[in-house]
Amino acid sequence: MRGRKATAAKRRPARPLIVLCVPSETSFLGLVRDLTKRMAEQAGFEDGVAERLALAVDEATTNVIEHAYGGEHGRTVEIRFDVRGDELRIEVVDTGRMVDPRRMPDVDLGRYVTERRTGGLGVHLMEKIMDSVTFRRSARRNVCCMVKRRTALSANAS
Amino acid sequence: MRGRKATAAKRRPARPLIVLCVPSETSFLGLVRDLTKRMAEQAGFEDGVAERLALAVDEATTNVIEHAYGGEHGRTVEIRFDVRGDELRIEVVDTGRMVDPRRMPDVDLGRYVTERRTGGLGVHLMEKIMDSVTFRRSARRNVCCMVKRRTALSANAS
Amino acid sequence: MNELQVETRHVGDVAVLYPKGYINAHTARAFESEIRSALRQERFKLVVNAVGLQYIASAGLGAMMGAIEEIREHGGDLRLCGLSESVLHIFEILGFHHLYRIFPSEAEAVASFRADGREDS
Amino acid sequence: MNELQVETRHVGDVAVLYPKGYINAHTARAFESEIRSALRQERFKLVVNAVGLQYIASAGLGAMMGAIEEIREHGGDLRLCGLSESVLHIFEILGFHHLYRIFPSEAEAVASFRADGREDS
Ligand SMILES: Nc1ncnc2c1ncn2[C@@H]1O[C@H](COP(=O)(O)OP(=O)(O)O)[C@@H](O)[C@H]1O
Ligand SMILES: Nc1ncnc2c1ncn2[C@@H]1O[C@H](COP(=O)(O)OP(=O)(O)O)[C@@H](O)[C@H]1O
Repeated sequence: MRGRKATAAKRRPARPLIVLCVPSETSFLGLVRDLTKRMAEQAGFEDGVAERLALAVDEATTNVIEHAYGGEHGRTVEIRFDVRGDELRIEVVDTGRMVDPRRMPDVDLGRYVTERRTGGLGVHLMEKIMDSVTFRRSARRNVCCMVKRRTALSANAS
Repeated sequence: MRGRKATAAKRRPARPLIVLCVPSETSFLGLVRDLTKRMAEQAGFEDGVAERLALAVDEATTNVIEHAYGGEHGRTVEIRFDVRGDELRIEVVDTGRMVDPRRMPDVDLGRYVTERRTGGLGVHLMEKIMDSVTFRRSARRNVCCMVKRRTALSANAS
Repeated sequence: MNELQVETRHVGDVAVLYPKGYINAHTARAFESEIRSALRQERFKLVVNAVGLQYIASAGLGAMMGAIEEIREHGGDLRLCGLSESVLHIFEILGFHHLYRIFPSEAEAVASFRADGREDS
Repeated sequence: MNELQVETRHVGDVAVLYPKGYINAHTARAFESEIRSALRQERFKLVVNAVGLQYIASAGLGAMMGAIEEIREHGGDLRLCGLSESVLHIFEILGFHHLYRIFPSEAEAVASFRADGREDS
């Protein structure tokens, strides 16, 4: 039962804590949301914050389904939860189209009303809710990394 | 964005539907249970059955943590949910000690009382709840496969 | 699984929508089509009574944004009531409480349209 | 996270345990130690009022099995009440309703010990 050193070393960090894979179908968004809320509560976030974290992950997953996979079913969305100290790090990972950062919108609510836009709210919400939201491409996968700290300050901020 | 044939072929079955990985710690059993219940409901099982399916998965996960990993933290338990028609197939997978089928108990409630045993109930419950429970070893992993059909008959059976 | 049911009740010339469940990218279409069906009936005074709404994601907010122009061009409005604390919080995060009038109760939301009427006459 | 809290209340010489939350391999120890603490106080007439119990896994049932011998040797018993339909179902699946007396209400469970007393005297 003794692993090689590399295995043992790999095992040490025991990260990410929790991984959930679901098919790229919006019918699983509810489940993703419920698990995220549960995770956030278990990680010590208060109810309201857990609720919003679940929304942010819902939005990120929706974007993967709609944009990265262009609505194609049967692809996989992977969601990784990692608690480090008082920081919850959630990564939403896909193997679809690369995110074009220039298409990531910069929401201006004034413009929103005058232009009567119906999109562009998801990323804006994610950024409002989380302490940080970053997108990266690695090993042909898109990773949307969202971090939230469990402090009085960040509780106010969201 | 065009995969090689092998990839496309692999992608077709889109199975298992949902995968959840958690560390080998009993503190995650509640989360496993909640997700299982949610999954079972989404797969069309009625509330009471979903509740019992969640218990069966709780028991299987507990056994992996306690027996296959001998209580060691930081290992991974993988739970795979797969809906095929009206059949829900749940696999609980670990990379720990091989299951010794001879140690799998054959519960006899009479003996249970006279011998005052406190263990051996988990596998018995799993078998009572599911339509089938099988253990197999493949690629250095232990797979506990539990199947439940969504029929009036099986609803009675559990 | 209670995903989303939307019922509409008419209170005078005001259509009150009751979304029950949650509105996300999976269910937003059902919400949108209930709004659309009010507009097809030329009902432009809408109240969304969110008392049965567990949560709303951006897809649901987009559905409202997509209809508000047409509604207001016809002299109507879409107003809200019964928002849970967490749904209200989302509206506030987005500044949507500046775009939509939000009332504590359905009675107040419905009455607000009558008040509009009086101002007009 | 409401995992498990167990309170004990004394009704005459009967100790009534109130597990609130769920009992699985993670929380069974807290349940077991509450039973143990009653036994240490030489209280052998126990009622588990499961009205706040969301669910129980085999680890929790094992905790009961592990104490029942000692309890009965001391002329006591462990009885249950307030089981939800789904918890009762688990007891029935395992045949535990033959091992434990289950009552609809706490009053009946507590009174059952008095009845025992009368039979003894
Ligand atoms: N995961 C993603 N992959 C590719 N493009 C994305 C992704 N997420 C967002 N985008 C781009 O950013 C835009 C804004 O996204 P969002 O704020 O969620 O609004 P919406 O999805 O309603 O358009 C999208 O229209 C899309 O072009
Ligand atoms: N996943 C597993 N890996 C190895 N051994 C197992 C596993 N599951 C069960 N066993 C063996 O079967 C026995 C009975 O398991 P169970 O019915 O769950 O009762 P308990 O775990 O309370 O002993 C265990 O004591 C163990 O020896």
